[in-house]
Amino acid sequence: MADQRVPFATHADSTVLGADEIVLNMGPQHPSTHGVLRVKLRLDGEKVIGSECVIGYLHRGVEKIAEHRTYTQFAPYVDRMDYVAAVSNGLGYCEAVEKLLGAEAPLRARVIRTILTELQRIASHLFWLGTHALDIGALTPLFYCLREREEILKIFEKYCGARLTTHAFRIGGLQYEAYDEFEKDVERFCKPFDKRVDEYESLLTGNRIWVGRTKGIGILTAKEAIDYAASGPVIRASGVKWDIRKAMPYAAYDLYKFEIPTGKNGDTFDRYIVRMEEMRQSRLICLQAIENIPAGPIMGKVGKVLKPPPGEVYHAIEAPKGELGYYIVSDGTTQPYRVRIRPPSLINLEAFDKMIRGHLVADVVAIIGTLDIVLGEVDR
Amino acid sequence: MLDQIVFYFFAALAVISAVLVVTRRNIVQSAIFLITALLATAGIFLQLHAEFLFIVQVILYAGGIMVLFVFVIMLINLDVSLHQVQFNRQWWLGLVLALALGAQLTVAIAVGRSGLPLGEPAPATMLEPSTELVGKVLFSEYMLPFEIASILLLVAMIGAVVMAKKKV
Amino acid sequence: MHSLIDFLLTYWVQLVCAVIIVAVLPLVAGYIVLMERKVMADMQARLGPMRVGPHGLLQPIADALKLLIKEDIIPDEADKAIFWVAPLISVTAGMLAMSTLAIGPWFQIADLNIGLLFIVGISALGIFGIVLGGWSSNSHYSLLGALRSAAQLVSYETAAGMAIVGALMLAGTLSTREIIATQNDYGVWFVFAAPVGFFIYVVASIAETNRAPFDLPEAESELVAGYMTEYSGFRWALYFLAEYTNMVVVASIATTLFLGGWLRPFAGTRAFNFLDFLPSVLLLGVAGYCFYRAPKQPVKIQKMVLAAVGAMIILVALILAAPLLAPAGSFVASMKAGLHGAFWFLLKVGLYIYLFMWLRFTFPRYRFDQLMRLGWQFLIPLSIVNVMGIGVALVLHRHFGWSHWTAFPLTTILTLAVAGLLAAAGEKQEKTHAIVGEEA
Amino acid sequence: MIPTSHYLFLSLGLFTVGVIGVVTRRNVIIILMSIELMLNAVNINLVAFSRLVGSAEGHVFAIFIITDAAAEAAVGLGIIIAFFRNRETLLGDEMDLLKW
Amino acid sequence: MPSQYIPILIFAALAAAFPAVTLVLFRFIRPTPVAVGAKLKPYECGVEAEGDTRGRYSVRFYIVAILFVIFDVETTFLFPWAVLFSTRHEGFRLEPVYALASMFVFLGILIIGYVWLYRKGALEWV
Repeated sequence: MADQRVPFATHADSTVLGADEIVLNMGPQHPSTHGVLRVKLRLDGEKVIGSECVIGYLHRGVEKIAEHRTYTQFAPYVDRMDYVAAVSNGLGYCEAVEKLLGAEAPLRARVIRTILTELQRIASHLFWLGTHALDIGALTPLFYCLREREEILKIFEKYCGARLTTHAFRIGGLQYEAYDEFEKDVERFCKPFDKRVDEYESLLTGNRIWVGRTKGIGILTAKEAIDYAASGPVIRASGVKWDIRKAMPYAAYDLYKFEIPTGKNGDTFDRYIVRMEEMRQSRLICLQAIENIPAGPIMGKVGKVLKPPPGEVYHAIEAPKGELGYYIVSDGTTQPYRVRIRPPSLINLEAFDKMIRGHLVADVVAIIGTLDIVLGEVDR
Repeated sequence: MLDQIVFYFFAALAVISAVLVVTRRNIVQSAIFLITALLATAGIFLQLHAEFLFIVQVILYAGGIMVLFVFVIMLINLDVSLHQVQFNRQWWLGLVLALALGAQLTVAIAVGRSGLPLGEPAPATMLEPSTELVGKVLFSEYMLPFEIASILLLVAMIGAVVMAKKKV
Repeated sequence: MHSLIDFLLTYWVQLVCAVIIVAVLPLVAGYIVLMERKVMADMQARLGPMRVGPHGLLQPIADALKLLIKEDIIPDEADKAIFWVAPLISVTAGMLAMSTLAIGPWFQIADLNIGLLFIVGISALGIFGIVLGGWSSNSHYSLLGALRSAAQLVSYETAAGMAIVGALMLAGTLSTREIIATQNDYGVWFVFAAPVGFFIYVVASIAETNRAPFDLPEAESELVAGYMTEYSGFRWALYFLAEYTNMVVVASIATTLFLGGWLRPFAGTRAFNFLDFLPSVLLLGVAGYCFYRAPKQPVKIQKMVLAAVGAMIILVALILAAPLLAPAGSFVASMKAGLHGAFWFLLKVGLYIYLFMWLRFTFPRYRFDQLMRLGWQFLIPLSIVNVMGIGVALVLHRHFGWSHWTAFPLTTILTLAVAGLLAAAGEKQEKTHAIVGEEA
Repeated sequence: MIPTSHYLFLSLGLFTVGVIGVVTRRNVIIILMSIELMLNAVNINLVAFSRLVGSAEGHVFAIFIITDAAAEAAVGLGIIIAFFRNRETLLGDEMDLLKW
Repeated sequence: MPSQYIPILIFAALAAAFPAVTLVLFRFIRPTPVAVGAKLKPYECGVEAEGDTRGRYSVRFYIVAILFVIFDVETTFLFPWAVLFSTRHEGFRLEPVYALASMFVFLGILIIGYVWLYRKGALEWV
């Protein structure tokens, strides 16, 4: 293609060499945008002077689909949003509908839900750690992380037959009773797991390159984090002690003791440390929970056909990525009138532009990684 | 025999590349041919038993200075200059004068060849071992120029950085 | 005709070496890739390639065939001629650099007066292949990769050159052969006399070969594939070949200059002569493992291949052992220097490359500004100080009669102190630069 | 054996090509490259004479010339960059001001 | 031509010919390129590239190249010096103190330049 431009015309406004901006498309098909996120970067040399996220490449209209399904039928769809944390998605939806129905799952079901959700949190964080390290160039942690995650997926598989999109919970409780060796399996995974976390930390935390790549990168102050309505590890790393598990306990979290790890600087390193600590805390919750799983039914009193009274409900849980909220409006029929999902990845991604300004191209991937976004959830 | 082949090969390569350097429209291609010309010259140095100079030519000229050229070319938008007139208005005058200069020098060499003491070269062993010999000359007789060269480099470095960094 | 025969008679050894290098190098590169994948798999609790041949032993050949017959794509907007030539430049420069390597006392194409400089200088020309390839592809990622690569190569070349100067001051020659001979005379490898220089060279050589943690030009998570983004099929394979050739080259330079080249450990000490048997024992061990694994292979042909590999290794072991067992003075015994030299040289090169791999799978990747800072603000000043330190040590030793044991450790400690100062200064600067924050 | 005069003719040829490049081309970078060619031609002469008399002094001079060429290229290209970012052009005949 | 270089010349020819010849020969085995359209476009993560690729990039790269050239020249001067410092050829070895002093002056000037660059911030990438 011959260049038809008039000489100098494009550069008439720039007087300093190197002041030209380059527009670089990172994604949708890029190895480290964690899916089909497209980031349009405006670069000066390698420095980012502006960015624009283009999303929607994975849009499937999940919220619209909900309006044409019954409450029960829609439940498996939510698994496809955050596909690396399907159990948490299901929990949020089931609890939201239960709230709408005015029903509550029995204690035994809630404890098992808690265990599975915490295991899912560990699995999600492990996957995040592996890919984040890979983005920053450390190849090896990914495989160790996947090795551990595999154990969790095996537990899921034994419990409900599926590994990734589990659809583990039912509205009103659980479909499946915990299998015979459930406690033993969870214990076998959790007991040595803190050693494993130490192992990852020994690979990364003290490493000069890792620290150099993450400290001071993508800083989000506490005020900014609140202004952007960030949630989950992102806001906690900025020093805000905000965890829905403590603030508005759901499932059986009020029964267990655990800490909310927080960071100070709100940079990539702090988010990393916070997530590592969260894995340890999740392990503790699991260990506490399996010690005493109360006996009793696993299904609450909900009818065969779910027909919630007209009204609306918002219910949020602390998903691995942050606050996952379901806002459901019922018009009294068997199908929801409107389902609105608050995906933590999307809201956290809002802060992306703020975080990468002034950093280099290499930091962009670090920051995408540290936000821990899943495009299935961002685009829905 | 082999000497001749090598010399004429490199000489032809150098001259052809040199001509291409000044005639190509695309600066990147010019730069590539300049690299070829410089490497061919390095070959001629080798043929003249100047081993150390050969490798200095490769490292400094082909591997150092030309990298600088290629960088600058890549830093500057090329497409603009591709569509411009490549030769200046008085190019014919320049060409004639340059050729006249060339002819003059040719005549000078051709005529003066008999007068100059251009006899048989000294034995090649006098130029061995190359590195040690060059070093010896450099660090004994030409010590002062050597130190001054370092000042020249210092000045060049400062000058170039000031030029390039200058904010307008 | 007559002159041709004369010519061949004079140069047959060198010509055979040349042909062997050109023919075998792609294969060697392929097997280094296999080794890398196996090492990576081992470190990551996996198995690596297992399907093609026993333990994936034939994988490189399959890969090579696949790459050779892949569709050849040249992008529309590329500068076709330059796109075509660029990978060839890289490969040729890398290969040509091998011509003065002394792989054992026998195996060398030419022993030059400027030997080491020849390797350094010629391999530095490979940069043009990268820059031109990235430029001609006409893609943002390629060009950014090429510029990064060029900037990185040139930055670390200076540090590597200075580190080499340090070792050369001890050797007093540029000829690869004589450098090794000097280490033999001193009875100590230069890595012990100039450890700081060796450290600088290791770091710089990793950076020069674009290996992790300095693999920014092809950082797959940022620039997709850097300067190679638009290359596919065989052209891509040529870049890969160039990269692995360069790895072998820098490993060979390090081996020659710092690790005693083809010398056995404790080459001068009689008490350690039993180490002469080490090559054979080592190889017999490997062969034993092959035979142990052979019956466990799932397919019959794999069993046979693995057994054949074991037999070949035994053969090599026997060849290496023969000169030791033959009566002194016989022809067979005289082959010891050549055969064992080559073995030790290749072993050291292999270990050096293993070090590269080890680092690659352990460390995250530097960011570009950190990389440049490390090069310009730490390695280059340190390498200058290193040269000065070795000079001082030599003068103390030669002129003031200090012993080796005091002069060299003293200057090494001083150099390390300077390194500490530089690192502290860098740390301080990094802190001030750490927070880039909002840009106006 | 190649007579020394052949080297002189080769050098002459390269030098003339360099001069032609300097006086006819408009692009400043090509002009600088032509200057490199001229310097190179000089080096060939020096080395040829060095070979003739069997002394390394010519080599040393050639090394100094290369050093000089490096300094010249660095400063010259620095000037070109400074010029380019002010005038957005690479044409030598538009370099018509002493100060900008 | 020093005689050691003759095999190197031949090797150079082989090394240059090998990849080129392989590339050309396998053209007969390879499937004929049928790539059209998007396959021949430069990679930009699956979308159309915006702006001019052959645009201009940061002047930093140029400063690095300048510094490299200068330092490269200095290193090249150091090589013969290093060799002469302890060469075994008779009559070439420099008197150690003289050699060291001369090189310290040379390196000292270099270090002055380096310190100036450091102060000026020319060594900083960002």
